[in-house]
Order: sequence, then structure tokens, then C-alpha cells
Amino acid sequence: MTLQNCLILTLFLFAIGVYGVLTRRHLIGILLSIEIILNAANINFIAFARFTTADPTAGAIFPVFVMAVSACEMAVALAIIISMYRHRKNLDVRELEALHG
Amino acid sequence: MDGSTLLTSIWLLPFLTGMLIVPVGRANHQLIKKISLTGSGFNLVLIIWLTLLFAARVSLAETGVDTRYTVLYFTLNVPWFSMLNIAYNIGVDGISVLMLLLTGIVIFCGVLASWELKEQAKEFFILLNVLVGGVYGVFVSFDLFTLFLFYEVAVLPMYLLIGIWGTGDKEYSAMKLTLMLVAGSALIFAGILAMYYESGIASFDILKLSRIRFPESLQVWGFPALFIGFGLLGGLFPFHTWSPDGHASAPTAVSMLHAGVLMKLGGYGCLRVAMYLMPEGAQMWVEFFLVLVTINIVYGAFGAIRQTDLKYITAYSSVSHCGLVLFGLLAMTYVGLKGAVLQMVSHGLMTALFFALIGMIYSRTRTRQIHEMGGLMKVMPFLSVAFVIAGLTGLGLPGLSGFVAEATIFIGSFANANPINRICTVLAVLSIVISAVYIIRSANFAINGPLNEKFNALSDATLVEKLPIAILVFLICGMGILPGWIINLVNSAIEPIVNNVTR
Amino acid sequence: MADLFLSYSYLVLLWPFLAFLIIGLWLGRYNRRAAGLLSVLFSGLSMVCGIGITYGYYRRVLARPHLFPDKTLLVNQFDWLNISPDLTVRMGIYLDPISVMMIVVITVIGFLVQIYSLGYMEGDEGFGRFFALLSFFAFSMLGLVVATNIFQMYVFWELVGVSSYVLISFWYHKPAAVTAGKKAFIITRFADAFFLLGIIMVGYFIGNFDFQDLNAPETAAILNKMFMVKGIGVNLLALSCLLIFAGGWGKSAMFPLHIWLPDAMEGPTPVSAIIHSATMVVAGVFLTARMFPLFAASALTLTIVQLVGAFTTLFAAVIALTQHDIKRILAYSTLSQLGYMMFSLGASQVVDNPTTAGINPLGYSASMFHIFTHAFYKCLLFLGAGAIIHTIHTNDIGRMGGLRKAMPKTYWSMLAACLAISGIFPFAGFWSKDEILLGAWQSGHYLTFGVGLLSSGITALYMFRLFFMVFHGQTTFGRQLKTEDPLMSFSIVILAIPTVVAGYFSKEIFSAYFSSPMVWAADKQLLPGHPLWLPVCANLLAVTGIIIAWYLYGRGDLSHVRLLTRRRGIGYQLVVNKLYIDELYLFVTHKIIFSYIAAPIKWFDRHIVDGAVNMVGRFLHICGTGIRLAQNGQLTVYLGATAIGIILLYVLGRLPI
Amino acid sequence: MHDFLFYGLAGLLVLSSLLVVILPNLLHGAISLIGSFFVTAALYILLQMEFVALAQIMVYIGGIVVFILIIILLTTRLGEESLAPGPGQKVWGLAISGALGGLIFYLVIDSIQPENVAMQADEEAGGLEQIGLRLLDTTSDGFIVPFEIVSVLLFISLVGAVVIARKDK
Repeated sequence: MTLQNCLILTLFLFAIGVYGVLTRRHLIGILLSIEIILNAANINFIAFARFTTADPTAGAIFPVFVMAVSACEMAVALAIIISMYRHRKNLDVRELEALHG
Repeated sequence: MDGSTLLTSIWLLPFLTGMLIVPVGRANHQLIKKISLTGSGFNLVLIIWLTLLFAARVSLAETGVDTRYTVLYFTLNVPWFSMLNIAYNIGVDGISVLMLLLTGIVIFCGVLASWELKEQAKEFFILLNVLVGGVYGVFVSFDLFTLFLFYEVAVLPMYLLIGIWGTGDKEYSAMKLTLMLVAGSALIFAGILAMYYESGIASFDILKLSRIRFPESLQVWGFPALFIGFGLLGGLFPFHTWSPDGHASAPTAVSMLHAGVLMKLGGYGCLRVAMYLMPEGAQMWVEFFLVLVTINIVYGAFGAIRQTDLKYITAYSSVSHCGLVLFGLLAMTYVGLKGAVLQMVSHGLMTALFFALIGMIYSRTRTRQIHEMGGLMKVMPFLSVAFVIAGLTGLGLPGLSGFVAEATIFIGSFANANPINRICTVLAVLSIVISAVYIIRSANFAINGPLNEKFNALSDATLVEKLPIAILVFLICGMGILPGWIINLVNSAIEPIVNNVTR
Repeated sequence: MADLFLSYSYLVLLWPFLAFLIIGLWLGRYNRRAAGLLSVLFSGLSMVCGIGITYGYYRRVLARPHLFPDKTLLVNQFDWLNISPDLTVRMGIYLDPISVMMIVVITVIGFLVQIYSLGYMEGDEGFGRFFALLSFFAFSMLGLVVATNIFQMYVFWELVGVSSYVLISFWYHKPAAVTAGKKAFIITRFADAFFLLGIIMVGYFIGNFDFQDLNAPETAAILNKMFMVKGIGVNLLALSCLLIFAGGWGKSAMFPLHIWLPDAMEGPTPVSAIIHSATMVVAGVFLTARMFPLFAASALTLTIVQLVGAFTTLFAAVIALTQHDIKRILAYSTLSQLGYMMFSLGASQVVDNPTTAGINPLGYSASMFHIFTHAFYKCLLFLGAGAIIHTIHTNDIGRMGGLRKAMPKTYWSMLAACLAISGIFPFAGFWSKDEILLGAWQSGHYLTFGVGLLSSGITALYMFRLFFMVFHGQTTFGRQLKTEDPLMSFSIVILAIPTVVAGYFSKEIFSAYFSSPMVWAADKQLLPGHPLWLPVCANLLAVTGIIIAWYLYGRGDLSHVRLLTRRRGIGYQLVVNKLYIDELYLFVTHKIIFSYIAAPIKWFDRHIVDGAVNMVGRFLHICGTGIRLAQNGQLTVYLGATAIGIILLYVLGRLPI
Repeated sequence: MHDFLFYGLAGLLVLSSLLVVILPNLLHGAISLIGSFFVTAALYILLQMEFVALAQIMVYIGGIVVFILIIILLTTRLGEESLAPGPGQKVWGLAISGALGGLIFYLVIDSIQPENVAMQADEEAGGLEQIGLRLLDTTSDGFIVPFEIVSVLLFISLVGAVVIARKDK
């Protein structure tokens, strides 16, 4: 169990998350994938905190902040999803193209 | 009021007039037009005053003036962006005074000619005033940056003026005109910046820059960039195509102002910026541009032969005549330059008259197709006679302004011993025959011949309409019969420019 | 008194110009009658000034030949256009024998034509406008003949052109008139472009436009040496002379630029009279005469002048034989007479042989003499024709006949004019034509001489064909014709006087004073005298022509004519259709210029040049559309693009640049 | 032992995460996400970060994922298959994520050498007490300001979420 192993693990997780973001057509599915990416980042923080000499406590605090922010994000995102679902009865991202040029 | 204050007020007044219109109610057309008319009339008075002051100063300074460098009168130099050495640097020489006079007359007549305008008059006159303010600004500025600023102010309102108040395919024309002119502006700005950095003095001052000999490597691309950039506005072939569509779509006053004054900005810029500041570049490129411009003249005239829309005919003739302006410039002789300046004035008056008349005829017949008209002389003799006079000016009839200018240009161009100049002069002289063909053709179709019964009930010009026509005809005849006063104005200004161009 | 007229000699131009301004701007619309009278009054005043100038000029110049060896007097000069410090165009009044002669002719004929027009244009809608334009025409023509320099001449030359345009298309609602005006203007304009080029060239090389400088012997020497472009040898003298002559070529309607002249008959008859007799068409001859010393230095120019003139003389005479429109016949006769004047100028160049060389002054003075006499009788002919048309409202001589009784004054006056134009002794035309033929004979141009002699016979034939068909034969007008208008008859009868006597009385004046430009050119010559057989021969030919005309047309029996015209050969067809020259012009202008130059240029402009601009626009539009595709609103695509962007950024960062 | 555990947990983590993104039914995916978070928490414990592991379970699993589950149940009819990705999309996703992963892998291999780092023996470093002290520390390396900002942020997003999700009148 080395830093490198941890990093390789998280990069797998990150890639999986990216794959999910790119392939999911359901908005919530994309949110789930983003959570995976965030999770990968958190593991990285912890791994660096544990395996390097710098400041392990700070490394441990960062995931906490990430969690808080992602909770905020989730709250707002899900509120948007509910409101959207109410209006359009649909959460397929292909249909959600009001931003197209 | 001293001279420089006078100059400032001349370009400021249109903007003030525009601002004065802002609080007026939208429906109060009469008041809006009266404000505009008063503003432009007062401005015309100021300009005439300036001209008289200038004439007095020039005749005082007749002897002992250093003809190597341009001498400006009524100068004022206030830096307004000192970090980059940008200054509010104004002044006039004979050419500027003449151009100011032309602009003042054309806008005054233009306001009168758009007296019948009904839709959105408020915005129209505000924009018109802004445009004119920009034009005045160009003619008094001797700082390249300020000049360019005013130039853009003058060019851009055209988009709205044509796009909103135009006729026919107006959006297309307005877009084409604006985009092409802005492309020209980009070239001009590149040239200006290059000069600014290459000069070594980091200055935009035209007079200071004129004494600097820029390296050939700059001039070899700088001159064509500037010449094409300004020439675009002057209708240079093959960048002239905005002109027929633009003029055809524009409302009367805008056509008058655009063909009468704005196209002169092109010639003025070519003279004042391109050729004056980059004479060596001009020498390198003169033959190339001479050929282009000769094509302009002949091609514009031939283009006009087959057109059937009066505005298109006039627009192509403008291409041909503005080609003569550039042709005179490229002669690179004293006489040729003088002819070019005269042609600017002459063409400005003539084409303003033409477009005013076409607007008035169109407002009656509701058509501009010459085949659908005929015999208008019977129902509107005043407009028809004025139309014939405008046409005769266009084909260079002696006694009218066009001849004085054209003859001077031809003499000046022939005086350049370069064989290409000579050959081009021959071609340009022969093109006056083609001018005669299209002008007589359009006059015959539109004005002579049997009267179309549809038009039996039409009336001649009203008093408000007669006034601008009469002013323009009077000036055209005046310039044609007694050209001396105009020539005396510009004489002193041309010599230093020629000296610089042929240094 | 004499000096007073000279000092105020500009008044001769000013009166008609004032009449034009007053009538054109104001009077013409309010009171037509007053406008006409004012115009007549002012042209009368102009005539008085003109005669006063002649008197003054005689007293000041001709009576004192030692002071004025070149008989030239310049008055009322002022700077007009300051082109450059070295080149200034002046305006002024140039008095020498030919310009003074022209002033007299123009003012007198102008005055008479205006009086005539009072009757002729009675009741016309454009009565006021007509007199304004007629006055302007007189003004421009006077300005042309008194020009002190070639630039001034060009200025008024063009004014003459434009006033002829508006006068010819005076009845602007008639399509034929409008077309004729257009034709006249554009053809003369075409010639004038070359004229202007010639002026520019001469002005550049000489540095001056004044006739006195242009005609100085040094000018020819300067021009003769210069070449326009190194390598391409162009003799500037011949080139500039020919370019200047081109102006006269068009204005005087020499073949092949003659086609506007017959069509110009669509204008009112007084206009035809004034254009054909004294003013516009002789301007070309006048120009050639004015520049004669320079032209004389170039043998090529004079040869061309001679050939063009001689050909036009014969050509027009032959065509006149077959025409049926009374005014057209007169128009072709004008062409023919102009040809005489022109070839006479050209033929004054003596054929070079050991005994004779240089310039024969007789050719020059005879040409001027012919301008003078021709002006009167041709004006009379036109005014007479106008009176006839005014009375019976047709132009076709085939439908006329037997008018002798109805119009006695016109009849007798026309008879005098026809005899004069045929060159019958002792009418005016005899003297001038005799001198022209003599000049050509003396100078050794026997072919030209022969053409002139033959043409004078044909002239008699076609003129008397016209005369007999109009006045003799059966009366086709049963009803009572209205009597001759007194104002019109007045002018006609007055003109009959010079038609009869002008030649005999002014012969001496012309031979005495009209050879001045040749002072420097004619020093060694030994010319034959005046053989008696020449006038006899010419008269016999003319009388033969008259007899043939009488035989064919004068007896009221046209069977012989029918017999002749029934066998229509190709030649006859050619002549009746004027050699198809009009059709050729139409072909050139419409088919070639309009269809093969202007139309393709229009197409080129709309599709290629404009198309290029639109292509740029379309290209940008396509780019925009392409970029717009990327902005498709798909969250997934945005994220994917971001990811690709990150990868690309890294790759770009690592590229070994 | 540690290594063995690590590899086992890592395998589980990757597997459960993979299930999250490829299971066609979202509900199953969300449940799989819970699994993935549990394994992550275990991994944190293995790395001796007990507090973070606890927070992970409480916040993520107890809060967020449950929340997501509720939303899924609210908005989606169960077993909805129509939103499956097309084959092209899958290929693209695979390519891009593969490329991105490959890039990061290259960077990791390139820059982090195993001998540079060693496992820290400091047991206390990630402990609850340390974290608590550090969070409320007002000195320059304390986290009191971000801590307060996050609390404000949480409040704002709470209010915002309510406003957004509220039924329009």
C-alpha cells in the first residue's frame, strides 16, 4: 500500500466517474458520477495526507470541506432537478438543450 | 470667438443638436426637424465664417510661407490621453476648409430633403447629426487616433440609418456596407499603429509623422493597407460593391450624405494619411493602383449603362467619379491633386443633388425604374431641369462644376510623364463618352418621352424641396462658372502635400 | 465710337445670355409673348453689338495693317481657371477676320431666325423655353467663335453641343426627337473626347492654350520633335492635330460621324436652320480654320481633312438625291456643303513639286467665304422649308406640289437660294464655290477638284428636284391654304437679299483679308491663274443638273422617275438606305457595346465582384454555423469537450516547439 | 496484511463505482454508490483517518445518497430503460475517460516515485482532536474562516434549494 497505489486507484475511480458523466443520459446519473469523481479526489487528499510529511491534519480537513460543499451542491442540484421535473416531466440531458447556440 | 474654438464648435454642434432632440416628444416631428435644420443652418453659417476667416488669413500669409510643410490655421493641441500621446489636435488647411464647407452644405440640404420623413424621425435625425459630427471631426483632426475615432463615428451610424429607414433589401445592404467599411477600418488602424510604433517618436501627430521617412519595409505594406482601407470608402475597385446596394437602399438624406460626403472621407484619407505619410510606399504602388482606379472609372461608367434603377445608375456613376478623385491623387502632380480636391467638392455637390432629386421623384412616382417613368418634364419641370443639370455636371459639361475638376485632373495626370499614367489618362478621358451615354439614356427614359398617364396628377417640387435643389444647383453653376475662389482656397494647401509626396 | 464697341465687346455674348437667364428663370413661365419679344430684342441688341464690333475692328485693325500684321486683336481678357502657376486658362474675346465674320453671321442669322420663330412657334407650349434655349445657343456659339484659346473654345464647344441636344429634343414628348437629340449629343461627345485629349496634350507640351501660341511657328517645331513614349514613335504634331481635328470631325458631321445630322431634323425647323446655317455644324470648319497654321505644318492632317471633306461632299450629295423628307434633303445638302468647306481647307496644301510648295491661301479664304455665303442661303432654305411645313403639315416632298401660287414669297426666295446653292452665276454660292474649286485646281488636287465639280452638278439636280416637286406640278391641296405668316416671310425675304448679292460684294473682302494665317507658310509658290473655263464648266454642269431635274420632276409627270426607280439595283438600295451606316452604328452600340461590354460588366459586377463579397460572407456564415453546431446545449458534449481540451492542452504543452 | 486489505478494498471500490455508472437502472446505481462509499470509508480507516471515515458515512451515505435515492424515487418511474446510452456514446465515453485516465496515469508514474514517500507512523495526525483544534484555530494556519464560510454556504444553499424547489404559484 503506497501512495502510488492509492493514486492509481483514484485515477481509476476518476476515469469511471468521467465515463459515467459522459454516458449517463439521466441527470441524476450524472450527479452520481460526479460524486464518484469527488470521492476519488477525497481519497487522494487522504492519501497525500497520510503518505507525505507535510500536514496530515490539513489533508484530513479538506475532505470535510469537500463533503460540505458537495452537500450544498447536491441540495441545490436536486432542487433544480425537482423543479425541472415538475416543468418538463423529463430528465434526459439530450432533451435539455435550451442552451444550444 | 477665435479660430480653434470655432473649429471645436463646428464638430460639437451636431452632437449638441442631436442631444437637443433627445428630450423632444416622438410625435413632434415638426420641432425635431426644425431643431435639426436650425442646427445645421447655424453650423453652415459658422463654416462660412470660418471660410472667410481662413481666406483672410491665407491672403495675408500669401508671401513668405514655407511651402515645404503643411501650415495649419486655427490650431489647438490638447493631449487627452497623454500616456499614449493621443491629442486633441485640430486645425485646418485649405482642403479641410473646403471639405467642411461641402459637408455643411450637403447636410443642410439633406435635412431639407428629408423634410417629409415620417417614421421614427427622432432617431433618424439624432443619428444623422451624430454622423455629421463625426465627418466634421475627421476633417478638422490632425491627430491620427482622433481622426480614426471620428472616422468610426461617421461610418457606423450608417448601418442603422440604412437598416432602419432604407428601402428594398436594406438589411443586406446595410450589413454589407458596414462590414466592408469596418474591414477597411481594420486596415487603416493597422497602418496607423504601425506608423505610431515605427516613427520612433510615438506620436499620432500627422504633421510630425509627415516629416519622418518610414522604412521601406513598412511602407511596402503600410501604404496599400491605408490606401485600400480609405479607398474602400472611396469606392475603389474591386471593393466598391457596397456602394450600389448601399446607396440604392439608403434613404434620401443618407444617400446624399454618404455619396456626397462620406465617400469623400475615403479620398481625403487617401490623400491626408496614405499618400502624405507614406510617399515612398505610394511611389512603389502607384502604377498598380492607377490601373485599378482606371478600371474603376471605365468600369463604373459601363456598369451604369445597363442599370435601370435611377439610384443604381447614380451609385455606379459615383463609383466612376470617385475613381476620378483617386485617379487625380495618383497622378502625384500638383495639378492632379488639385483636380482631385476639386472633384471631391464637385462630385459631393452633384451627387447630393442627384440623390435629393431621385428621392423627390421617387416619393411621387413610387418607382425608380427608368422604364416605368417617362415624360416627367411635363408634370415636374423643376425637378426635371435640375435632374438634367445634375446629369450634365456628371458628364463634365463646361460651365458646371464637374468640368473644372475633370479637366484639371486630366491635365494633371497627363503631366506625369510615366507612360502608364498617359495611357490611363487616355482611357479616363474616353470614359466621359460612356458617362454621356448613361446620363443621356437615363434622362431620356425618365424625363423625356411621352408622359405615362399614371403620372398625370403628380405635382412639381414644393417650396421646401425647391430650396435644397436651388442651393445645390446654384453652387454647381457657381463653381463651374467662377472656379477661381475655390482654387484660391486650396492652392496653399496642396503645394506642401505635393512636395511631401514627391520628396 | 468704334473703340467703345470694342471695349464692351463682351456685350455681344452677354445679351443672349441675359435673355436666357431672364426667360429661363422667370419670364418664360409668366408671359410667353413677352419672353419671345424680349429674346428678339436682346438678339437684336446683340446683332447691333456684333456689327459695331465689326466696324470697330475695321477701324482699329484692318485700317492699320502696319500695327496689326496678323490682324488679331484680343480684348476683355481675364483669368478664368488657374490650373497651376504655369498654366492658366484665360477667357476673352479674340477678334480676327474669321471670328468677326462669324460674329456677324451668327448675330444676323440668329436675329432673323428669332423673328421667324415668333411666327413659327406661335401657340407652342414651350414658347418661352424655346426662346431661352435659342438665346443660350447663340451665346454658346458666339463664345466659341471669339475664344482666345483652345480651352475656352472647348468650353463653349460643349455648351453648343448641349444646347443643340436640348433644342433637337425640344419636343421632349416625341420619342424620335429625344432619340435624335441623344444621338447628336453622344456622337459629338465621342468626337469631343478626342478633342479634349488633343487639348490636354497640346496644353502639356506647349504649356499654354492660347491660339496665338499654338499657331506660332515654333509650336509646330516643338511638337514635331517630341515623342510620346520612348520606343514607340508617335509624331506628336500629327497626333495632336488629328485629335483636335476629331472634335471638328464630329461637330461638322463629316463621314462617318455624320449620322446625327439628318436625324437632328426632328427638332423645330428654326433650330435646324440655325444649327445648319451659321452655328453648330460650321464650328468644326471654324476650328480647323482657327488651328490652320498648326494643321498646315502637318501634311498628314491636311490630307485627311481634304479626303474626309471630299468624300463627304460626294457621298452626301448622292444620298440627297434619293431622300423624300424635305428637311433631310436639306440636311444632306448641308453635309455636302460642309464637305466643300472642309476639303477646301485641306486642299490648300499645294502638291509638292519642283515649282510649287507650301500653302495656297486661296483654299483657306475660299472656305471662309463659303461659310459666309452658305450661311445665308442655307438658312433661307430651311426657313422656307419650315414655312412650307408650317402651312401644309408634312415633310414628304412626294405629297407636296404646286405651292407656287399659294406661297409666292417663299417660292421666289427659295428659287434664289436653290440657284445659289447650285452655284449659278451670279448668286452668292457661285462665287464661293468657284473659289473653292479654283483653290483645289491651283493646288494640284485634281481628284478633289473633280469630286467638287461633279458634286456641284449633283447639287443642282437634287436641289431642283426638291424645288420642282414642292412648288411645281399638280396641286394636291384642294382647300384654301392659309396665307404666309408675315413674321416668317419677313425673315425669308430679308435673307433672299444676301443670298443673291453676298457673293459678289464680299468677294474682294475675303480675298483681301482672309489669308493672314499663311504669312509664315506661303513663301515660295507659283500658282496658275484663274482660267475662264472653270466657272463656265461648273455652271454648265449645274444647268445640266437643273434641266435633268426639270425633265424628271418639273413637268408634273413623274413617269420617268418611276421608270428609273423601278429598276432598283443594289446601288440604289444602298443610297436610299444611306449606305446602312445608321444600322452599322446601331449594331456597334447595341450589339457590341451594350450586349458585349456593358451587359457582361453588369453581370461581372453582380456575380463575380459582388459574388466574391457574398462568398466571404457565406464562408463566415458557414464557419459560424459550424461553430454553432458545437454549442448544441448537450451537457455531455460540453463535458467531453472539456476533457478533450484538457488532454489537448497537455499535449500542446509538451510539443517540442 | 495491510496490502492485502488495500487491494481487496480497492477492487471492491472500483467494482462498485463501475456498477454506479453502468447499471441501467438508476436506483441500482445509487444503491451501488452507497456500497462504494462504504468501501471508501473502510479505506479511510485503513489509512487511519477515522474521523473522515465517520464523516463519509454520515454525510455521504446518511445524507446525500439517501437524498438522491428519494429524488430518484420521486422523479423516475422504476426500471426506466429508455435512457440507456447509445453505443456511440459509450465508445466516446470510453475513449475520453480512457485518454484522461491514461494521461493521469502517465503523470502519476512519471512524477511520484515510491521511494520518495513512506507511510507516516504518526497515529494522531488525522485524529478527531487534531482536526477539531485545527478547524477552530484562529491562527494563520487554522481553518476557522473557511469553516465559517462553509457554514454560511450551507445555509444559503439550504434556503436556495427551498426557493428553487418550491412550487410556483
